Amino acid sequence: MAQNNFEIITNNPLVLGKLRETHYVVYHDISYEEILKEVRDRIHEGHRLLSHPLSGSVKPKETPYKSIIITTGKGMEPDIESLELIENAIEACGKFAFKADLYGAGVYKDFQLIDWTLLKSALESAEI
Amino acid sequence: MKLEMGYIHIKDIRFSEESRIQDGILYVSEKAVRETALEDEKLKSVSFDIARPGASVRITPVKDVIEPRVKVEGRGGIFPGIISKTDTVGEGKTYALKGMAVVTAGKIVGFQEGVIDMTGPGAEYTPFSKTLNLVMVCGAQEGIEPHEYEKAVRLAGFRVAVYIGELARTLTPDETTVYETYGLKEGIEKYPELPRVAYVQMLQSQGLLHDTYVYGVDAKRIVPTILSPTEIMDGAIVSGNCVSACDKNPTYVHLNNPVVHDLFEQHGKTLNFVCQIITNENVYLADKQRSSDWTAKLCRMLDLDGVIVSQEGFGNPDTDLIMNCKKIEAEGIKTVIITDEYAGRDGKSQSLADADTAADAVITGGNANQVVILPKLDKVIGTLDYITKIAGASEQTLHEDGSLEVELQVITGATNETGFNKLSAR
Amino acid sequence: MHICTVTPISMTVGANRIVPAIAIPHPLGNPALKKDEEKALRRKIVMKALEALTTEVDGQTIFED
Amino acid sequence: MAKIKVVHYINQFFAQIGGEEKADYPAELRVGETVGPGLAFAANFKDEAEIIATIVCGDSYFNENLEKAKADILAMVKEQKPDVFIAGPAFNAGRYGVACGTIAAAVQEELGIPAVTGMYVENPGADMFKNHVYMIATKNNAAGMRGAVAKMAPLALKLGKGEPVGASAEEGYMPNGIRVNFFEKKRGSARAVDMLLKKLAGKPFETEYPMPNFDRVAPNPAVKDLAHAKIALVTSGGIVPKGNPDHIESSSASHYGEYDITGVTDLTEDTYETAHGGYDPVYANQDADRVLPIDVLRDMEKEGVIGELHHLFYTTVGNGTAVASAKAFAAEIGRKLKADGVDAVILTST
Repeated sequence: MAQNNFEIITNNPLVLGKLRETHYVVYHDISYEEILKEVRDRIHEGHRLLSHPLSGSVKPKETPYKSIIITTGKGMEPDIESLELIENAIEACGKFAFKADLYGAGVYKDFQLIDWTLLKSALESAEI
Repeated sequence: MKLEMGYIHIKDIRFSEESRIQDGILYVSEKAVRETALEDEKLKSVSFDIARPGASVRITPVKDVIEPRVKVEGRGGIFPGIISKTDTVGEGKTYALKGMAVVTAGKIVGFQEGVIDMTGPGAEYTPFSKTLNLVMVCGAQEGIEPHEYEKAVRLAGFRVAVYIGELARTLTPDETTVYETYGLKEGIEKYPELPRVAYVQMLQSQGLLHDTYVYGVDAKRIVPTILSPTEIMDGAIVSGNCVSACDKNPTYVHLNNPVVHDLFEQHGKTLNFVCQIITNENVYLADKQRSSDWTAKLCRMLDLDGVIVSQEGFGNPDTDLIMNCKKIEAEGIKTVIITDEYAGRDGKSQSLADADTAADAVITGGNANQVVILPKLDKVIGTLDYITKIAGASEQTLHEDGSLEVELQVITGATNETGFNKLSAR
Repeated sequence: MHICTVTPISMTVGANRIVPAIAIPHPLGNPALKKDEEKALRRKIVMKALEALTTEVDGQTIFED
Repeated sequence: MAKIKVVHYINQFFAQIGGEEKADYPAELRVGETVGPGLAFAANFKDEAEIIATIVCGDSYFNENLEKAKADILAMVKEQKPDVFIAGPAFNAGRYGVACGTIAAAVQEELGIPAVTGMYVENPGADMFKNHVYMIATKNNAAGMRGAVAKMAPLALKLGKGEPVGASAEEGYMPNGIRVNFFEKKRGSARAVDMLLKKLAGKPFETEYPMPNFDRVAPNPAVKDLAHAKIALVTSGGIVPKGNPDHIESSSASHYGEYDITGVTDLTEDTYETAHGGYDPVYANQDADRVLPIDVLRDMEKEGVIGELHHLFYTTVGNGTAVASAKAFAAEIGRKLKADGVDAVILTST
């Protein structure tokens, strides 16, 4: 898939820094859960999910960062599978205690790095 | 393929001038294992310690757990494509040191989890409280990147395990078991009446601290394929992941995969164990689609009657699990899936992030959100510095009396999704 | 009963009597038509809905034309 | 250690007062008495607990005088200050099961006294109350008394002592939606092999995690007499009176609107609009009948095709609204529609 066919919704500054020159990156300085909700709203507009919203094993609310790939193009109607995935992901957030603000500065860099490697693994598939 | 496994029971581990195994006691030369570990320039330091079952010892943050083995007959060597050269394994004769493990620990990222308690309530949940553990805490050179560090620790653990396994090469095993699977036609002729069953193993494959390797190949890059179930006993699959410690498969679990062993238990009696199918758990949705399509296709082409599917990790693998289950069931093949649950601390939330009515036969490894209080133990191997940062731990984690309030999530292997433990939930 | 453009969504959410609509922004209308034609079209869909309500179903059913 | 104090609830039949003809027997407190199945409980408790009082109530009396019976019995239980309350077991007796579930749940919720009951899984009281109170699954008739008591008594002791309760599979209560960990006898992989062998042989097996139910509801019967039916309109298309007086959000709605359309025969550009932000609002703003077909339903009302168009309609915005909120709206709207005697609802979505 060509790079102009998808966009990345993220709150991870590392992703913005790495990809802003080469990819369509939509960066918001919002929470993990708000990123999921932002993506949900885009799905309601007709965009489709290309990467899984619960990528990685670091739990929601533990890591503050999340990057998700969606299609740039919009369908006429919302994609049901995307809708189910994102709704389930948002629901899953409710199961975890919020502790994304407990860490020292160095740890945030690690969280950014992990989110970036998860995204990178999806990009490698997206760009074939 | 036929593999004879020889088991050598280890009763104790002691440091000594010279490494050897004598009368069931493993003597380890600290100098020799240190040199083996530090062959990699990226590692600056390593310290060794011994943790025995029942001792007041906590090991954290755990990266991997490895059982030492040695290949004494047949092609290839332990950990092919990684430590030994690439060659198909799973045939001939292999010895394993039972009752012990090499445990790697060390901080790679600042929120790392993985706790093994050798005594107390935590010990009931981790399978590695029952093994004699040779623990190696690895420190990295200044300035190296986390992914280089991860790889260095991963490989150092394998080298040390192989070094120790070699000590058993000339011993006589205490116990021997033969595992044998057959070619398609051969199997049908041998067991015409028995249902044809395979094991579908899903491998975590998503990025740093989330990877698994098959003969040295990053599992993200595989399409679903077939293994002889004996291959894993020689280390065909190894772990590169430790985030979400409770439901990740350390290398020890791959070597001793319980589904493989329990299917072999019934092989030729109530079922015909045809093969192991491995697939991955990628982030990209089209990959999930392709991998589950292929898995179902392989099951169909092998004319299977039943499969057991195991999962690894939290969240998005629920989607892979349900896709696999749905598609395999749609081929008319009876499917049982093994998972674990995140039902919230109160047990009231939806356990999985995906669901389908086709998944009507589920084995669960328990609710990973369950809270457990770990009392203060006398000795910590590794560091507690990160315990308040690890998954499931919260700011109230460290009580004044030194006890820790954590969710099962942080305990290595607690809710394993290959069915390694007895823990369950209803 | 549910009048809905994207009937698969209606199936997913579990409606039992489903009548397909025209389009997302105007489920019961078509701005391209003349006013009376459009109302006739709307009446047809509502009639279909009423027909669905008076029909026994034993599971999720889409009432197509 | 002091004995655990138990109050036991049974019906007129198990109190040996009589059958159906005595089902109108009002609630009665018998202090210091152990009656009927209470004897089996007492035997099972040994020295650990004693039944300090038995409450007897006729099944018809309970169900026909629900509020009074509940209040009277709660007062009796409160006065006795037991450590635990036991109701039944009711087996497959429907009204008895509902009474046991109702009163056990009420004792627990209103008095804060732990309670346990027991009945057959198909007893209507089971579905109604199994998520509110620990409910032991029993056989469908009193031949299962011994088995029922063998599970209810130890659970009552645990509850009375405030000890942790194990998983449903261990204790024998019906799954109540709360997942509880416990250790099985075999490891997971061996259980998986056992389950697969059963599934392959077509034998019954029990999944350890039943898939959540997908919110399917059985279809309601068809409307018999459309010409006399009251029809209501509900929409997720966000149609609101011009100016959106209740400020329904254009996405992720936090509430819904209820509007009176008495006398309204047509929605026009000047009177109604959409609050929805998820689709192009031009067409709905021009003519909201395109989403909420009030004009044609008024015509049909006049022609006698339908009996009546309900004078209220309900509206919210589906766009990005959380499923949980939508469910809550639906429950409330459904209650109101039912109370207003609406026979059928047409729900329109964009």
